[in-house]
Amino acid sequence: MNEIEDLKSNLKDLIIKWQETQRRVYFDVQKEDVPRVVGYIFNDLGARFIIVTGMDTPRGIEMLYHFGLDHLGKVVSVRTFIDGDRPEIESVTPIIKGAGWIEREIHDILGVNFLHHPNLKRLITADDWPEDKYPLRLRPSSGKGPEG
Amino acid sequence: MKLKLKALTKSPWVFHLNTGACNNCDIEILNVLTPKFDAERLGVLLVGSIRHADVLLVTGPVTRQAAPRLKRLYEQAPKPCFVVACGTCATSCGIFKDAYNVVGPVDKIVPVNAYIPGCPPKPEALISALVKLLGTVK
Amino acid sequence: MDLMLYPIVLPIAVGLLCLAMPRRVKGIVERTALIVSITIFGLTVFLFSQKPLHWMWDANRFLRLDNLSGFVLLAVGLFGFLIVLYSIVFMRDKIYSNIYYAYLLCTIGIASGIVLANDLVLLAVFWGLSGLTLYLMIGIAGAGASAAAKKALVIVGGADSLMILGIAIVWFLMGSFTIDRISLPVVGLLPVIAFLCLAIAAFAKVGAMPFHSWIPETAEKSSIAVTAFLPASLDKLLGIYLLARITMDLFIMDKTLGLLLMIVGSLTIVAAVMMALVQNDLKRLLGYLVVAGAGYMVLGLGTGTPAGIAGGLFYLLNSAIWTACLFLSAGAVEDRANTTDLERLGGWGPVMPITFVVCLVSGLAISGIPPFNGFVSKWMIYQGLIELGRGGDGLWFVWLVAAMFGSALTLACIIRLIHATFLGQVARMPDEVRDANSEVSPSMWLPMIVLAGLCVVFGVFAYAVPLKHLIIPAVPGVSYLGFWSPGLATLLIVVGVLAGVVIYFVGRASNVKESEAFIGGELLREGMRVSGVDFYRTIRDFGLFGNAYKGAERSLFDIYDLGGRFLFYFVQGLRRIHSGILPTYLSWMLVGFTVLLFVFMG
Amino acid sequence: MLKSVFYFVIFPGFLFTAVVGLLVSWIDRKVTARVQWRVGPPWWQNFADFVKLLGKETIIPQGTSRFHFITPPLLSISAITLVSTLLWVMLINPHKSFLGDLIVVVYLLMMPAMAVVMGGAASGNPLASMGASREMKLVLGYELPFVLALIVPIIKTDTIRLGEMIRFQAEDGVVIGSWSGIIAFLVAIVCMQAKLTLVPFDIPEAETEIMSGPYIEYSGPALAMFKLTRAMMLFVLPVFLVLVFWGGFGQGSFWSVLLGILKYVVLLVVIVLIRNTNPRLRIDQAMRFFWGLVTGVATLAIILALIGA
Amino acid sequence: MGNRTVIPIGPYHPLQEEPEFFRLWVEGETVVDIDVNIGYNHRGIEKLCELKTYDQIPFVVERVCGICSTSHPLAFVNAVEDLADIEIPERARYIRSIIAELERIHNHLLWVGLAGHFLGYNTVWMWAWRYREPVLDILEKITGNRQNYAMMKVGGVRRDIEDADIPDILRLVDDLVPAVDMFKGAILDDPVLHARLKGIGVLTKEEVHNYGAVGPTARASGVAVDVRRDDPYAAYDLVDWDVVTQEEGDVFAKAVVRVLELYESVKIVKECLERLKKTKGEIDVKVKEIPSGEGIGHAEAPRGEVFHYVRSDGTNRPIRHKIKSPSYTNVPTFKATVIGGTISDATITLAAVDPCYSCTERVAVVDKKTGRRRLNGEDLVRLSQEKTERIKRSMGL
Repeated sequence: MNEIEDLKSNLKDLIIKWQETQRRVYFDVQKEDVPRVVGYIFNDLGARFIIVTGMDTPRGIEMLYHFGLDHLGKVVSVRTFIDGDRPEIESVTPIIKGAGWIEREIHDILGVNFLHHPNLKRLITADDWPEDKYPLRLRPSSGKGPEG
Repeated sequence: MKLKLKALTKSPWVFHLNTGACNNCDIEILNVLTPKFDAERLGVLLVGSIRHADVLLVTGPVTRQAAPRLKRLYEQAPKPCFVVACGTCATSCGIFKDAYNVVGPVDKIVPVNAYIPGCPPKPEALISALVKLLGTVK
Repeated sequence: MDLMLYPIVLPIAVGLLCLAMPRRVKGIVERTALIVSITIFGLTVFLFSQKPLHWMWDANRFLRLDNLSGFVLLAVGLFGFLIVLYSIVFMRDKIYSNIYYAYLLCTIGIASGIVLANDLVLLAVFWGLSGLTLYLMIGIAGAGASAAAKKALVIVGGADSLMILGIAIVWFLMGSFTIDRISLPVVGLLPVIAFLCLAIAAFAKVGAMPFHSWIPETAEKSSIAVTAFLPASLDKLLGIYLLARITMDLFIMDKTLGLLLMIVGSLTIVAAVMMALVQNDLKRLLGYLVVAGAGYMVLGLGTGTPAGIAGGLFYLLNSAIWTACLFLSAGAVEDRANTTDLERLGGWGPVMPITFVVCLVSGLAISGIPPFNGFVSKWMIYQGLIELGRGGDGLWFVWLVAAMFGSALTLACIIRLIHATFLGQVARMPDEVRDANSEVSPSMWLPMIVLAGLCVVFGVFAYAVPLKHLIIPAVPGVSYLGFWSPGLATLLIVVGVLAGVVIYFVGRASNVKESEAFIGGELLREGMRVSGVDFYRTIRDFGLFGNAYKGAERSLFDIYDLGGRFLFYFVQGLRRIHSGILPTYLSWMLVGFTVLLFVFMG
Repeated sequence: MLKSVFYFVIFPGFLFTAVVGLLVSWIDRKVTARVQWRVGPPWWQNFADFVKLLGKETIIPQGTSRFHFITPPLLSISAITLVSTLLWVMLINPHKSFLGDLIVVVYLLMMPAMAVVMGGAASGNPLASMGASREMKLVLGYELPFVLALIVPIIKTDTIRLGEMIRFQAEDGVVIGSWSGIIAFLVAIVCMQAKLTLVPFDIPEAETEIMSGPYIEYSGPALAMFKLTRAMMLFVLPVFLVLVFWGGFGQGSFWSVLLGILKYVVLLVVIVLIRNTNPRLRIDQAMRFFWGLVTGVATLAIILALIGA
Repeated sequence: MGNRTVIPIGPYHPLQEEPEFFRLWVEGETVVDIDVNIGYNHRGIEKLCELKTYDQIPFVVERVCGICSTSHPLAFVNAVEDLADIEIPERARYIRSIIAELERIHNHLLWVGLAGHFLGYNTVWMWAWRYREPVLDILEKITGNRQNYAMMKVGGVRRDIEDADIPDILRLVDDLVPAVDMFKGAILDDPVLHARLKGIGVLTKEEVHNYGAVGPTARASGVAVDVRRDDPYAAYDLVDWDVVTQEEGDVFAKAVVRVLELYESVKIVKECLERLKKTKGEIDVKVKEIPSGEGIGHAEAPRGEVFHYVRSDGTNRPIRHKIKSPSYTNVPTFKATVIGGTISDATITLAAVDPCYSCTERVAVVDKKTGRRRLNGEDLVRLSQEKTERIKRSMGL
């Protein structure tokens, strides 16, 4: 449990809410703190980057950064919320190369603007997909697709 | 003319293209060539260039990105050539019917000569479909 | 026969006259040059039909036209005419065209002089003059070319002075300057030195390694018409003429020297083509091919067997034809595309069909693809080499492999050239060029077609036309040559092509459709273009070759630069010797004198 | 003249070679299938392929001229037909041989590869250009050891006439009866594999890398022509090697002809086996292989031949 | 500096079963940069996921990717069981492992074959696929289908393995071992293969960490990441097996890892089968309702870790279902492995991670009905014949 304790003590100023089960850890941070927290987990704890989940919720766009602490068998998820009207967040790609694609994808489907992303172009939506539609947004204007 | 058509039925060269399938159909198509099924008995070859193809074997629902490419490839293929929709997705979109990025089944984009349902169709079904398709050529 | 003087005197006189003409009357100069060159060509044809001829002066045969010089003279006349014709349009916009024609005419005269001269002194004079016109003509293209011109002057001129030394030794030994009276066995130190001096003069002129470096330089920097005329055709004719003269007439050859020639020849072939393989400039690439061609001739002459010598001479004629043709077509491309950078060319074939076909034919000819002339001449050289092997030379297969592999490499160069220039993906082209039918004007493509036609005729009717009338008479002792029948083979190939066409029609040939390129469903986009530049990069990346190429880029194999460096150190050394003390100088002089005495007396 | 045309078009030229070529490529496919535990196609499969291709559309890529695109297949087929005619005329009647026909054959054998390169270059497709570039590099690679290997029989039989080579081998024993002969023969087989662009030297086509390379844009009759050339080469090249190294196909007697056919079949099987037990090489590896190891071995063979081994 | 040429690979290219578009910037044959365009397979699931029930979703995620058609449902049920804190019966755990390992075996054989095909070594392809067929037969025997097994459900598995079948299955699995031995000998000792594969496309440990690469791709670089051991699910903590790693990180090491993993999988299958004989009981537990909350489940697919995140609000449908497939982080490593090699190296390197783009572009839709949909075959044949006629007429045949 060493790394988890480390995490807790080193980041205690930044952690807003902490949830822990036997094999899963979830904690919330402010969106400004994401690069620092993620950098700490990825570089200092040496955790494996798994993926980022983005979802549109009434509270705003929720982002979950999942990391695997494999030798402990734990998955650590960092949660943050972004204002749904002006979705912007610092990109973690400069820290984790592997996050490049998922951020591009979230940009495609949720319209989150990742600041300082090295290559924030379209990843999965078609070339002719309209610019301002985001399939996974809850807001009615974003609709089902270009037709709906 | 008749001889050439006859020859066509004896030597269908297949170009395989996946317009958004889950891979199963594609693997089964390759499977058709392998020792257990050995479609080369029937003259079937998998070719690398659309220019050599007689049969376009299309798998998967047609996604928005793939649709214009599918159309383009169909136009680039030398005629006479056949289009076979392989798998439930290609014939009817199947499980992906309502997905926002799926344009529709293959026959919405290009004319289809044969449909092979199944998820995925068994290699035997693929071979039998090919044989039936070629049997209709006269 | 006094008529023999005309090819020499007339062009030189008219040329000097042109030099004096003001720039305004450019049209007159052009026309005059054209008329004179036609006249000269007609004259050479006439003279050829009258051979053997000679012109006496002071009881010596001063000028002579025999079988060997006959066809070379003919070629000089022909090339002079074709190049003038080509230049009419090609040179129209150039400000220096007046002097260009003047030099061109002078060069024709001087070249005729070299070919006709039967006197070593006369030969040396014309030889020197030709070096001078070479320098002048290369240099007229402007600032970039003057360095190349200087290089040419230094190398050719340096070899020229060696030639004078060689002639001096010949005179010293034989007491005569008249070529047809001299027959010197190459045994002993002095004859060998004489031979080497004369051979080096020839090597420098044709650009055999290691005296080659001025040719690619010239090709790249100077005007294409100049290159096509001088290094590509005329200089080669003259140089090999000299080599043939000295090996066949002047000296009685000896095996070791033949070996030397063959070494130089095969080295030149392989090294030059390997260099050509990685050049990124059309003209420079062709320049290296010119050098490689010289290698074949030297190799052929070096065999000493009749088949080899005949092959070498035939190759000489042919190579002058195709290299000129290649350069002229390169000129046509440059005229349209304004560049000869292979990276920026591409896709010109459909736009310039004539140039493309001409270039292709001459390219296949140079690579020795049957049924063109290159195949026949190369094949004669191979035969000479195999004959040599029968005669007991153990290394014959080395030369054979060098020659055959060299020809495969040449083919590779040509393919790259064709691909990068005429085929492949279309590079950015000016729109007005792309839309219009952009073939160059007839006065430019006519000479090219004539030359390409010669490539075909000399190949298909190799025995009936060129060999029978031009080459065989010039080589004593060619009794029997096994010839394949190129005519029949050509016929069969044509039949084969026809059979293929029939198959096309059986399959529905009318059933043709145009479609965009197949890129796996995507469209051809910017940047998806395999330009000629990287065609053989794999070879370049090989460790061994990589180092050699790097060396070549730093001109480690360039005798001019090497000489420059050497001279620098030499002068440094001399400076140290220059102590200013009189007795030291005196003692050096004494040593030198002793050496001279030893050489000439012993 | 008319007789030559007959030789050329019917027997032993175009028609004969084409039919036999398509048949032996069926053997190739069948043996391959057997090696891979498959049944393989029926014997007429290649004929069906050929006829079918004749009935298909010809597609010309945009921006290229028809002429440049269509002619290379014609040239390749006529060159290979000429080679076949030459070889068989000499095999049947060695007196027809002329001086230096060996060199003619070597040059003509290069033509199909050239045609492929030209065709690929004319396609205007970057992948085809890539294939053309690879094909040309491959030609450079194998041409050197191939010529070297051919020098051994020249030394052994002291002639560059194919007819005399046959006669010499009939009288004084075949070239591969000696060590140098065997080594040179092996070198020639490797080069032949590359000339046929079969695995491990199918680098120019490399279907899974550059989608059949130079052939990518070819369709219909033009493709049929290239395929036919390939089939004919599969017939002609081993015949050439049998002639030069292995004493030809014998004259007249039934058994000697049978023996000749057996020789050919052995070579064919070797080709098929090499092709089925190797992965494709990279182009730089292939060139290193040819210019390094193979050339070295070939040189060794020549040295052995010169000292009489 | 030469100029750079773009060599397009894809989107429809014999190298890959699925469409994706690589652009290789090359100088001569040397690759200097790579760009991957995907999106051809993007079908779009996540939007409609919220409408589907937990019982239906396994059938959908099965079709995320045909070859990982057990791993995705497995990861999903793991996630839901994590969310709802469900313990499944032991027998179900063994069956899950058996199916997952059989899938790994057929997938690795598939990869070996395809790798051979990509290298032009079709014999290997044919042989590997020949030995793959019995595995598919076993799976057909157990599940009723060659692919898409529909075995996983929340709380257990759908079908049982009959005791009577076990000896047959054991025999078929035993037969595999000599075949794998043969491959090991024939492929891993082939000098030409060594020349083609060794030292090619090397992925360092640092890059594995940076890109978050998983599965054999990571294990070949000496990073022993394997969810089966790290966060055990199914029966992996009940049986004895090893994680295979290699240190080199090149394509050859990836091949070695896969071939050696075949042995481990055979071992696991056999042991599970043995234990299955002794374990009686239910194969699933009844799941009444899914509480609100969030759950994470992962499973080791043949290509690496499959990661599912499920958010529930207490209804019978998830409000968010996130799927991460192994290729999603393995594919971007091309940027580290392909550059500097030749085009030929690039293609085999691309194939070496066993990329799966349908996975990568998952986002699929749940159908209203579950299971396979077979249309009436006769109708379709008739339909197709009519269509053929029509097309023939229109083409003037």
